[in-house]
Amino acid sequence: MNVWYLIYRVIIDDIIFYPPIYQFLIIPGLIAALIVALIIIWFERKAAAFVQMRYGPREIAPKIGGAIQLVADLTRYALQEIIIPETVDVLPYLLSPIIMIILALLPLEAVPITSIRTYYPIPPDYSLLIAVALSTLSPLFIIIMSWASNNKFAVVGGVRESFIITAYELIAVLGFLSVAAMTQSFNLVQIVNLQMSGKWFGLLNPIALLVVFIAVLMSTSGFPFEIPDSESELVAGPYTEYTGLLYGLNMGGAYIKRWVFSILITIVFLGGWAPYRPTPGIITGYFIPSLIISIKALIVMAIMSFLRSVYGRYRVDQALGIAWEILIPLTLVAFGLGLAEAYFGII
Amino acid sequence: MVGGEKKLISIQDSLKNVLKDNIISIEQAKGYIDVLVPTDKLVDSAKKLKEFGFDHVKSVTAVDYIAKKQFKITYHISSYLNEELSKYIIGLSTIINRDDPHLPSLSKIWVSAEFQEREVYEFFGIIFDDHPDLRLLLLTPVVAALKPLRKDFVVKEESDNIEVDYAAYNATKWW
Amino acid sequence: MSKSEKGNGEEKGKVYLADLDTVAEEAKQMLMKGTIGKMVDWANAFSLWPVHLMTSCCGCEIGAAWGPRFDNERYGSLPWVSPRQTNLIIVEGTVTKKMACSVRITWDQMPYPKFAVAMGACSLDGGIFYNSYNIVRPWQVIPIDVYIPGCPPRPEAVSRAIIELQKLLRNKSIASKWITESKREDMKNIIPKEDLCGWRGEKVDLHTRFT
Amino acid sequence: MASNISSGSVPHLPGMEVTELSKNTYEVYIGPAHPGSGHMRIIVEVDGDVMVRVDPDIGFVHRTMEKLAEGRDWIKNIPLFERMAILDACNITLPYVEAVERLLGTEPPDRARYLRTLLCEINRIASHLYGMGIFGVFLGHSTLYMWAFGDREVFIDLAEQMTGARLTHSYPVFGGVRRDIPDDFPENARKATKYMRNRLNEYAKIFLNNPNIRSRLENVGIMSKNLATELGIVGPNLRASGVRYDVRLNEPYEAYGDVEFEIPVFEEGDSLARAWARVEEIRQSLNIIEQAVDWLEKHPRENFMHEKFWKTAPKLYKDVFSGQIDYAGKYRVKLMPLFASLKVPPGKAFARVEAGRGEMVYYVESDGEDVPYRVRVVSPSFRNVIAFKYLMPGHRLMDLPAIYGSFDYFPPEWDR
Repeated sequence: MNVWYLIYRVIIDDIIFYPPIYQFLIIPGLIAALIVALIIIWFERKAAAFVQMRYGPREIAPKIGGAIQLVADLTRYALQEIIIPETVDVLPYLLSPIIMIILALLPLEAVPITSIRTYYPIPPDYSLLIAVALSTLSPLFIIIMSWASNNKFAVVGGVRESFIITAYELIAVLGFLSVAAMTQSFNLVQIVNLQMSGKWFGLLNPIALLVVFIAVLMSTSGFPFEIPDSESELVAGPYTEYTGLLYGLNMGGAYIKRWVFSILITIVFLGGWAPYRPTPGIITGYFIPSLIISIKALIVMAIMSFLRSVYGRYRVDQALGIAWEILIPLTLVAFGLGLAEAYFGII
Repeated sequence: MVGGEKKLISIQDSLKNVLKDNIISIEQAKGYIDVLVPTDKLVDSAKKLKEFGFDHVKSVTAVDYIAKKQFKITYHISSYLNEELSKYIIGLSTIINRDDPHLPSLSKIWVSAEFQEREVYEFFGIIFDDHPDLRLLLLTPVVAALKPLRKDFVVKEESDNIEVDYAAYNATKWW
Repeated sequence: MSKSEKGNGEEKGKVYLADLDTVAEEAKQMLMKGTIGKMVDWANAFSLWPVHLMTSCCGCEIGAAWGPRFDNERYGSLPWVSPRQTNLIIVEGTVTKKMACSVRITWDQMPYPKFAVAMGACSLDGGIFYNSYNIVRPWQVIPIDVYIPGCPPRPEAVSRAIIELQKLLRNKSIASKWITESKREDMKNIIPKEDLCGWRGEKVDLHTRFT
Repeated sequence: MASNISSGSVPHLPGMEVTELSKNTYEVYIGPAHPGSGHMRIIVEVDGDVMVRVDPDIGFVHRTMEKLAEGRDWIKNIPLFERMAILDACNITLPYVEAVERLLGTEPPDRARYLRTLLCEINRIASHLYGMGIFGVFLGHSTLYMWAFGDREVFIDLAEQMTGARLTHSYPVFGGVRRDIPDDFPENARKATKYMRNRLNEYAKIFLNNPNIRSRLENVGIMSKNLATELGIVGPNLRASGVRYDVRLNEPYEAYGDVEFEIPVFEEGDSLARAWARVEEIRQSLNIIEQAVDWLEKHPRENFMHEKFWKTAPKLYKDVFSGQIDYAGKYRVKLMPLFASLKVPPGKAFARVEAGRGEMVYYVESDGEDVPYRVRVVSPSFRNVIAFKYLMPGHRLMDLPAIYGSFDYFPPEWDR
């Protein structure tokens, strides 16, 4: 036993692979989210370009098809001048993007990403409920942001955001809970274990998956629900007054929110680490399942991004109508379907 | 073409029937029929023409005859709904004094004249009485004060040798 | 401590630990000298986002330049909606006296480092409207980096301007220079904003810069 | 600043006067540097999410063409007026040319009439595609924008082969056109029309029949037949409201009396009908292009200029048309020398054509000099702008782009 080995073990086991840190900062947390944002934004632009008979970003690195385009954009944002207009409410204006990005990542602390007991960040008994509850916090700071900006476009965007979060929260929560009704458990580990046989809940209860998918699109203002920052009448919505790094944080926040929801969808509906059975050990028990979940979630996000090139955006009252009049009944149907499947023992 | 000429004459006759003694002169210009009426009978003539079927204004044109010290305002009107009338364009014109240009507005009769009257107002300084919303449309107040389309406002003449005086540009404040 | 007494009577009685302005300035200077300066130049070169500011008819060719056939997004350039998040103005042709104020305000709303491209003969010297009573030259309104001649310039010329601006950024590192200096030298040739926006009849003070 | 200006009778300016708002409303300034406006400003008073007062504030691109025209030679005004809407250049300058021709008393020869018709229709398609692309991006549909702008390049290429310029063709001149088409043009034109017909079906699939877009456009901005007439709306917007009026039909100019086409008329009058009207018009324009190209192919090359001007043509022109030099379409185009010293007989003329966005109107007055005495231009966009004031109130703020885009705005055109 030499000292270096001990230090190495401490760093690996107790710092990097210490579950709260690992899940918050590495995979599927901040670093993975950044890499995912890099891939997804590149994919979004490239896929749109493919549909639109163009090349998309290319000249920055022609050999890899301009894949590092976001690095340039982020570097520019990070080192641009930060303008703080005289009319804004400075403290909330500065703090809310930072708080938003932290809160957006917070649900990952509640999500177990392996079935090995030593790698749970928190006891997983009610993890689904806690994750969903935590995910509803960050939109509040978008509203604060828009109010602090003291700009008409931002305020209107914030009002729209608040309309939409009230609509989608109910749908997302009920949609996720329909799975809890099926399994009679809020335990995400148990939910994944039940899907090990290949009967993913996305296949058993496709209505719930669809409803949650649409709710996530609404909450993260993806097309066709890009309403709070709808550019053709509200310049950039709640983010209108933000410059440089703060705007980068905002954009990052939106993507992280979508990323967190994608991970939840993956675990609840798409079998989590399903084909793979984790065995004890850091690599096989923690690293590989987290990687599998990330890749599945990446595919979910790619589908969400691709919708940009097919749809325009709905009007705010239409989106709310879709939410309250169509999706909520549909969620109840999904809930009923889940109960029925549980009753007849299909699971 | 001969048939067209005949029709034009017949439309002139029917115009004379409609407007009766409002008409000072009626003349076949190239592409439209110019009907000159006195200013105080402009509104009356417009009402009669609207009843006759001319339902929109194509253009409100003011021409500055600086030598005669008068403006001529022409409302080019035509019809959308009446297919027969839509082949003709009538220029309902009136002549006003250049020094104190006042004119009754026709935008209550033809809503389509509203913006065009605003435009004539800012370019010529002609005031349309009873206009619902007589404000500037295209220009800034400073430029509009010059009344740019009047003939006594002269822009720099065109020449083949364009002289650019950058120092002068920097020195002058444009407004 | 050193510069705490700036002379204004209002600031007496306040205690300064250090002059944040000078400290920030020094930190900037230090940062910009090494690799970070190069990174800024590189990032700006491949991320020239023009703001949506249509001033005149050259906008048609701008549309075509970012359209499928000429696709300027290849150079990492993406038309963006709001001035606060962009770093490039493309002045598309004539700037009228009414528009000049808006151009200037948009320029002021953008964060440094920022660049301007003037497109079309009208933006050089008035073009076909050189004797018009309602136009200004764009170089009187904002400082221009690259001019594109033509009436209207072809979309290829717009791409060329983007490439020229990239070359300026990479070879002369103008982006990092402007971050350290926080202002441009050639602003002195510009008509003051009070004159540009005077016709609006209001007190225009949109000086929102924090530094 | 404002105090020392002798503003005289100029009291106030849109957007700058202080207006008292009722308690629950607020004003939003959309433009001029706003992604949803282009080169104009729309001042909107909003109550909650509903617009209650809309005030278009235009003139940000006013380049004083009417005044400049009074100081320029007759022929030099053609490129000047073209700058109103460079994407629709032939249609925009054609009525000026026609009005001056009426004053001169020169009728263009048949070949010139067909050539003008051909370029007008090519321009109309390009202009409609431009409008549809902008409309798409207003609704957040970037794919339509890209597709429309990509397909527009096809027709811009055709126009370039024909005239030598992408946008600013200056093609119709007094008494004829500037030059003839190259030999391989008919083939390319047929290829383009075939391609475009297929593409239009795909547009319908991805945009007009897309449920998402339909729900945005249906029953939005309904303009009844009477309202459209009252406001004097022009072009496809008028025909989408059920009014059967098209200058090509009511007062056929150039070759439109000889070619067969239909005027698509829609009864609904909403934004979707206005979008469909453009698509159907593109179809009709493709038909006209094919007919015109057939005619041009069948008839031998003859002079494309009125005799009066043709007499003064450079030798190169005459050599080409007598068959001594191969027509390559590459030689430098020279104008007839007579244009330089042209003086137009005194008189007043009025001309209208159907441009891409609607009826284009010129009033030309000459006093026998080498410059016009007065040229009055009323462009289609200028007559459409009034619709925003009367049509938008009552709709939601998010309907603003849906209505605004459906009118196919082009501010440089209405500001002149």
